[in-house]
Amino acid sequence: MEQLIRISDNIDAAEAVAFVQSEESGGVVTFIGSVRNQTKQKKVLKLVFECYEPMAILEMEKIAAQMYEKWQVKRVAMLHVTGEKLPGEVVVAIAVAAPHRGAAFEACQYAIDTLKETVPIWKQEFFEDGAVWVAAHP
Amino acid sequence: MEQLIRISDNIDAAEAVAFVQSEESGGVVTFIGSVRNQTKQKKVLKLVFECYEPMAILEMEKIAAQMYEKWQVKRVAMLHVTGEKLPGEVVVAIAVAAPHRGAAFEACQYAIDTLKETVPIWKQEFFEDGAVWVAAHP
Amino acid sequence: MRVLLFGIMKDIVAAKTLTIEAELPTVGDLKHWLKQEYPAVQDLKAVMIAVNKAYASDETMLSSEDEIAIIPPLSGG
Amino acid sequence: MRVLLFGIMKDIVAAKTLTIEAELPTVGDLKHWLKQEYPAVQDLKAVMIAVNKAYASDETMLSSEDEIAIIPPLSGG
Repeated sequence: MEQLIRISDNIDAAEAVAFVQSEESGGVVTFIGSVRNQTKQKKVLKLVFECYEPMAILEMEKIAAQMYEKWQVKRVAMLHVTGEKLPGEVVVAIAVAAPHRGAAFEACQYAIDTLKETVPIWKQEFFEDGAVWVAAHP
Repeated sequence: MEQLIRISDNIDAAEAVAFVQSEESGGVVTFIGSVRNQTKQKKVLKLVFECYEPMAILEMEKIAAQMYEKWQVKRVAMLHVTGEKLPGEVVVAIAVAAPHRGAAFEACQYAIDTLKETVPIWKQEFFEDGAVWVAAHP
Repeated sequence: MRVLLFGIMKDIVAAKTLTIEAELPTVGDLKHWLKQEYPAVQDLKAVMIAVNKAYASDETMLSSEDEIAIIPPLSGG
Repeated sequence: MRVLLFGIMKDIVAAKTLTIEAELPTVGDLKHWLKQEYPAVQDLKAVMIAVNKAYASDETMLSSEDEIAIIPPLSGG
């Protein structure tokens, strides 16, 4: 399996798509997450992402390995930002190429669901009246 | 719902993604299909797509309406090529933005599955020793 | 009655459109006629008829003003 | 023992790393100690400990050579 896994200040979803596209595989499924301009009706000014980078990379590699195991995925690109992001900016891009498109859809959804559960990245949401670490409290 | 539905000689998957991205919706799921360089071990030289365009557009609009009904999709882009395409070239791009990412994944998969079943488009595969209309015979 | 042809149907008929003189009141009659006149149609996985840009059932009545198209098995995407 | 802090844990401790003098043989002991010293940790949805860049169970033994990190609830993606 070919994989591109990276955490950086800026990511380009087109790079993720281009990495997994090939003449051998006909279908690519992509998930692109970006900053929403509001949360529960409250205007969001920006997000600040922080990560435990060496462990985050290892956890992303585990996800890619599981995608290969379970869905025979051929190529995966998983990009995540760190640092400050404004509404509309891309924060995560996952692109998957697999021999069957059903497998590509399942594997891509598994990747984003699992990334949110296991990859050590945190985001702080900034509102006009303060900031909160997302999902920190029940 | 905002929708971009088009059949043309060249399509750009990035245009589909850009159309559905907005500051209101956090997640975009995309399916990009491209020409494979082989079918059952046989080298593919090119594909030629033909379509019954006015009906194809109506059928694609029906799919978009169903996505809106079933998954509360907010924005959809559905682009398909016509004419001659070489291995590696993009032939279909479907991008979906929905309030929940599970809905976006389901709606995008529904769209490509249904497009293949109902939209009047045909492709002819050209090999070194001849050409066939794909899926014409049992 | 004039019908539009696409994909493999253009190869079978060796034309882009087909003008039919026979009296074919319904979609089912048109399908039956096609299979008689062009036996290669029987080898196709399926053949559908679109009337005015929508799939039509065998019972649908045909009129000379309708836009009629023969839809061989699809392979888009 | 020195532990790395991230996200809300940096705010709670008001530092990026924490040096602990207490004897804490296991991950479970470290979690218990954290909740005693920093009651705000009890209000978090969950707190996990990573040892050498992998999630560790409460029974995992800690040594001074380990890279230890406190992992508050995640919110990537």
